[in-house]
Amino acid sequence: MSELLQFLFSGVTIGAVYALVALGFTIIYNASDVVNFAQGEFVMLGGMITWFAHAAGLPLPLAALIAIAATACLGVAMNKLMIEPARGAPVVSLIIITIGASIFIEGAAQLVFDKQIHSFPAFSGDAPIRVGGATILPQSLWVTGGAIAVFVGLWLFFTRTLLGRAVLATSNNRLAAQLVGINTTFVMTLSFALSAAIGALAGVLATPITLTSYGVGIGFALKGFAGAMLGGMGNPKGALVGGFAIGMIEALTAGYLSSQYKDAAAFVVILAVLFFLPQGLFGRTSTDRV
Amino acid sequence: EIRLGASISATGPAAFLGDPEAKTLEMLVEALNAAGGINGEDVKLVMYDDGGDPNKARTFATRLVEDDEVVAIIGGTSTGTSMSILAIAEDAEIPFISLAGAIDIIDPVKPYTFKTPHTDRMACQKIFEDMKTQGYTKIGMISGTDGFGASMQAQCKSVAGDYGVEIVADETYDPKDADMTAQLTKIRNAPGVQAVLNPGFGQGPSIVTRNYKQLDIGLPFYQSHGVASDGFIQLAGAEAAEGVRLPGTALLVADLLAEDDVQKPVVTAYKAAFEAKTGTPVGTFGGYAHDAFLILTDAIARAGSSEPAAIRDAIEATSGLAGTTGVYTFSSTDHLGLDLSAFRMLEIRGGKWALVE
Amino acid sequence: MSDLLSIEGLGITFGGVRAVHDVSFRVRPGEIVSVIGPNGAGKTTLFNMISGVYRPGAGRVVLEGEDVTGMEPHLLARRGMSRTFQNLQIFPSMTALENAVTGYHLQERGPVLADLLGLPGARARARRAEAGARALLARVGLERAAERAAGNLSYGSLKRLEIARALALKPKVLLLDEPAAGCNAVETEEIDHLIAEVAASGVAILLVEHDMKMVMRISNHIVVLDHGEKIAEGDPATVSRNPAVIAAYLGVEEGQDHAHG
Amino acid sequence: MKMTPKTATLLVLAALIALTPFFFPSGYYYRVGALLFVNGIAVTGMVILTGYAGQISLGHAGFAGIGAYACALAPVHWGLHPALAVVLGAALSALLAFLVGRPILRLKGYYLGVATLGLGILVAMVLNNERQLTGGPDGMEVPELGLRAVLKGWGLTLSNGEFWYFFCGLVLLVGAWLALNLYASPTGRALRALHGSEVAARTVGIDVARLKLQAFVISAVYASVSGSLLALQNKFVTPDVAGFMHSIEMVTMAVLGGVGSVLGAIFGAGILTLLPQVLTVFAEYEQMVLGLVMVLVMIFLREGLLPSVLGKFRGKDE
Amino acid sequence: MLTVEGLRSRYGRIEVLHGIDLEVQSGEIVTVVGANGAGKTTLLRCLSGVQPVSSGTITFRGEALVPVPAYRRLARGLAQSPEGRQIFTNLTVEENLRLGAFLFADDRVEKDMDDAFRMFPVLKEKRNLAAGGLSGGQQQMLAMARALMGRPSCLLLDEPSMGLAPIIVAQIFEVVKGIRDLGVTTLLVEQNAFGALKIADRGYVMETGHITLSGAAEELIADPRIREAYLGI
Ligand SMILES: Nc1ncnc2c1ncn2[C@@H]1O[C@H](COP(=O)(O)OP(=O)(O)OP(=O)(O)O)[C@@H](O)[C@H]1O
Ligand SMILES: Nc1ncnc2c1ncn2[C@@H]1O[C@H](COP(=O)(O)OP(=O)(O)OP(=O)(O)O)[C@@H](O)[C@H]1O
Ligand SMILES: [Mg+2]
Ligand SMILES: [Mg+2]
Repeated sequence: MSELLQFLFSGVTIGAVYALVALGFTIIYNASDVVNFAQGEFVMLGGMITWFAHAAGLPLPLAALIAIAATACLGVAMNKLMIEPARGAPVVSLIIITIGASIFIEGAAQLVFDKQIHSFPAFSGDAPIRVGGATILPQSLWVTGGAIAVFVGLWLFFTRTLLGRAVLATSNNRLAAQLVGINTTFVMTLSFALSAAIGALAGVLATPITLTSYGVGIGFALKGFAGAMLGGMGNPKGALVGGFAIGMIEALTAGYLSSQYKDAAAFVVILAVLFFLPQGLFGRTSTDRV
Repeated sequence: EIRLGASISATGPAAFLGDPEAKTLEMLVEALNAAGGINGEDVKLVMYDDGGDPNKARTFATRLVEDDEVVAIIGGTSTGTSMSILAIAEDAEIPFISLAGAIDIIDPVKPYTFKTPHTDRMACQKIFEDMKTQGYTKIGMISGTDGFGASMQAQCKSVAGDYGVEIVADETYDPKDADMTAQLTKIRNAPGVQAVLNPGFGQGPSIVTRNYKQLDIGLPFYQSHGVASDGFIQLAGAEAAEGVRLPGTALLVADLLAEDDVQKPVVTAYKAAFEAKTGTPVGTFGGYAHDAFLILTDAIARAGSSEPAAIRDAIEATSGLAGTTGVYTFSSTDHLGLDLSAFRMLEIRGGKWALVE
Repeated sequence: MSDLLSIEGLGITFGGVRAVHDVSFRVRPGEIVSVIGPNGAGKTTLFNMISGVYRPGAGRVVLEGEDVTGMEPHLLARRGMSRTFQNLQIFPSMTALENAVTGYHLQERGPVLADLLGLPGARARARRAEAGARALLARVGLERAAERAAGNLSYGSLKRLEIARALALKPKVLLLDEPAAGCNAVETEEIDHLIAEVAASGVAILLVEHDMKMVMRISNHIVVLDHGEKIAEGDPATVSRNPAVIAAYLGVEEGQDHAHG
Repeated sequence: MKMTPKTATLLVLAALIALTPFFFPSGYYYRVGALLFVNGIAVTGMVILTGYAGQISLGHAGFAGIGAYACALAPVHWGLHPALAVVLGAALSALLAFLVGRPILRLKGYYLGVATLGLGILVAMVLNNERQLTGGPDGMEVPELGLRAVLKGWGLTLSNGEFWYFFCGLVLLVGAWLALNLYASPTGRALRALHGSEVAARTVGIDVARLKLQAFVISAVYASVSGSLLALQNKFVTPDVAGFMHSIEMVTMAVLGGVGSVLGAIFGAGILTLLPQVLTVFAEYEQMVLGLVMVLVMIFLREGLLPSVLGKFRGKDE
Repeated sequence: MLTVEGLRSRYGRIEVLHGIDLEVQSGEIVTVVGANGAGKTTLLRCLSGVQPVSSGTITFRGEALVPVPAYRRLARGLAQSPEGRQIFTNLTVEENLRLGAFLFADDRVEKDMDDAFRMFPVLKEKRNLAAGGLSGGQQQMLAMARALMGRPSCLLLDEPSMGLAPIIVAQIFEVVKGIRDLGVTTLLVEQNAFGALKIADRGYVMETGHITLSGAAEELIADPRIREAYLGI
């Protein structure tokens, strides 16, 4: 029993990280139908900048704030310099651009920072919390809390605000969005800023658990992408559920079946779910008629 | 001018190993030339970054041989890249000193291939030796699925029997994983387990060590030489790392070495130079590059020639050369040149390395 | 003459809403049957069910005596069914000519291996299809646009391109969903002639169109839908005088206009 | 007679393959050339799948992995001749593609992407984890193809580098020829049609599911052959060949060069093969420059390098 | 109110508008008729700013419009119901309408929406359904209603009657007449030239990127060239 509980805690810890990364994908995707493969780099920057600022003597909260703000700026710059000039390009081209951006940011990070692995202290210490014979670290709760908070924020944004609707409108039909007076350029800028900030926040919260280095971006991007797709890309609920689901599957497979093939289990589940729900768990089915 | 080549994984998944290796080589070449080179000839180092990709490594090796016309090659941060370079070097009959662990690189012995690190097998032997002394016979093992971890896992499993050690739980993790409590819980629940071994490198072992503490497993905990650097203690946290044992090299305990230790001067000099130049602490892996360069330049100096064949012969004749990793003595049947004595069993106490003996 | 296509009690619902309910009628070779009705009456949905794009919730589609209900569109195409779309479905990155050539797919297709190896047979098939497509483009007045990317053509041109592509299948049954939308009165008349010609060659035509002049001119038979149900049926003159049709669809003034026109 | 694009493409390719060696100062250039051709083969398969049929795959390296390991395993474990192992690898890849293709190809866009990604990762994971068979992450050795010796017997003596250069070049030419045949053929046209509108394609009688599957299988064979050739020429193989990064590399090469055309995609393969070799002069800036080149090409030449440049050159509207 | 002078526009290298001159007075209904591919849609796209103008000027209420980005033009009073409807298929009908009034956050939005629902009751029935599920004609109604939600002073309509039942076509034309009485100007592109000219004040005839004829609507209806080429009478 305590064994199962421990596996579940492990799943929560992993899943919360994935969910937080997956949530970062939603805004840019919702604004432009593009999966930004540089999202993982935002997570990396969140961790690395915080570490550097902290190592330079700044208090951790301030360092984290700086990291989030700086990454958001970088997101905006990426949009202005790379995405906007490519307006109207086919989606595959945009994907290649985001991959190129990811390689670029990674390359820059290893110069600006270094190639070592880093971490900073957990926010509320390392004393494990004991529940029913199993333990979980307080930082896991921070990440979980962060994921849920971001989810609630995004959910309110997309369902309750006109601006959120404008973001959806922009990806659905850019031309029409302009015709109803939506500044699509601004929407894109905003989306990149928000996505980057969420990514950096993920990095800040997760680093005490996962550690960070210039190259962790791709791994995060991949798992976050898988989580987001399992849940249904673009839907915050999907990102949250998808991320946690993958974490759980990995932990339970590692615990009960084979730790070698736990990633395989995650992908087998994704394939199985997509077989029955081609749009993921909560993805919107396209309603275009012929 | 003597042209030496190197293909190192300065980027990619093994960058934190390749990076200090590359920096070490650059530093040593600079120092050597400043001191007048080898027998008055300057050394030129042509170094490529293979990003850890064996395919790229092969191309760069070809380039070094065919285009840059080097007389010897250092490199192959990982086993995969080393195997690629090895094939080219053997074909071209150019001496090659690998920086990777796998025993396959020099076993069977190939005429032109040498290596500086201990083999994975030796690391396992060293660990089990210690376990045997402590009386542990049933252990759990958790290793990474990367090249290093997988190779250690296989070697340790194959030598465990020699030391009367039984592996009762055998788990793995992906190098990018964020939490290994599930695997560790399984190990803890394995009946009769007395100690746990985690061979791996990169961030994985740090996370495993923290999870180990989190679960309060309490059993003796062994790591491998893959994490033999100060960085590991920092990342895992001194508290979680307390009591961890691992086979390391003299480099980590430079100041604890006896005054008459033959390695003391080399180790202290390298440590001082490297830390002054890069501002980061030395680690075992940079030491491998240091030793490779040392062996090579020593051989060229002794050969008095920069003909590849002459260099090869001189390397094979190396005897009692003290490096940071150990004291090298090569022969026509031994292209590793180290024995178990080069490993020192270390333990982390109060956030610092301590010699176990 | 026997029925080519018979629709029997066809129905479907979307999220509880009955888009089409219990619609039946039949079409004979060479006949032009028009389906009219207010917006949202279920005309396009009916077409989608007949052509296999949607699987009907109820009823049967019988083609030449064979029950083809819910059959995949490409299998229906093999049995002689062809259609155009209300919402353009073209291949935008291909030229207009290539768009039309795809209509010959069933006639020109062969083993993949032959195509990969570029066997002479494969090339000859492709050439024949191309010649046919060129002739069809000329027939719909697009010969000058043949080499242009279809994505760059104007709306009206694309409507005609779809007709050409549908004709390339040499269908037995042709479903046209608002073929004259986006065309002016003169252009519409050209399409009229084309449809009449095709029907004269023995093809059964099912037509959805809001241009009443056109419908009245060329239909042999009219089926009127409203809220998914058939509310009237008959020859043009009868239908246009039907008060229910006038109220639901034509509007008083228009209805009279056409009845006398 | 006017030259068709197909003949033109093949002539250009053949001329490049035949003439470039005259400018080669060393065997290293043969090596890079051979790599370029190997990548070119994989990318030609992507042209059929992505360029013609509009289906993306983020897992094609999985098939390259099967092709590569077939050459490593079959001769060692079952005593098969390496040349037959290439065929076996291709057949296995085709079989796997055929089996998983139908369910996977029902998915669209990114969902297809994640499914293929999963497929590729599963293959890589098996190669990585089944250590007894595959040597695990450290890889395993691959036997000599032996064709060079045969040629020698016929009086044609080639160095190792030369042999692989011309051999891979030849295979690439054949691969390109097949793909170009396909383009204008009925099947090719049908593939491009379903790219534009699946519903319309179905209603003109195209069996969309089957056609997608055919494209998937064909492209899997291309990837597999490319993996085999890589393994045979390296005489060593690691699971990296099946890895995610290799999949991404294939897609990137194709899109960068212009996924709609065979020559374009091969051009892209050329760029991404040569770039790292050229960029070594930038040392630590290499990665940044690489990323930047990708971004800039896609911004300024969004149809891909070759088609955009040719388009500008001809001054013709598409 | 709206003056177009020497307007040229191109797709890639192909110019499709070769110098269009056109004028719309305040409170007028002006219609443009022309064959398929004449460039009518392109002209409207230029006016709403989603199509680049290569030369020429557009003046709207005394202000040069060309430098104004598309999304600002609605705030200036210019709304369009575009060709191909261009509704937000993934959003609900109601969300489409609200986005039509994206620029406004006052009580009038609700009132305007009620008006729209009164005009097209079927939209009210479907208000919470995804707009992509609507029938072609219903989508056309939604496009028109959404344009009206933007409170335009000048309405650009690209074939608003396309795909609509006769009874609704008549209603659309009534609406255009009705809003003229409220002071809204309309530029109407129609293939139903007869219907359009009947409600218009003036009309232009466009052929392959040129204006070839213009005049009062009743004159154009009577013009034999028009009758033969566009009205089919
Ligand atoms: N996929 C779908 N999802 C939801 N509702 C649908 C779908 N398809 C059709 N409907 C509904 O079914 C009804 C009939 O639509 P259909 O398109 O068949 O009408 P129509 O007669 O063709 O109208 P129009 O003349 O405007 O084209 C509409 O109310 C529409 O909203
Ligand atoms: N995206 C595009 N790219 C290139 N050319 C285009 C594009 N859109 C339209 N054209 C061309 O521009 C010309 C004018 O087209 P436009 O759509 O403005 O015509 P239209 O008068 O609205 O015709 P219709 O009545 O058929 O809608 C046509 O020759 C058309 O082929
Ligand atoms: Mg319809
Ligand atoms: Mg138009």
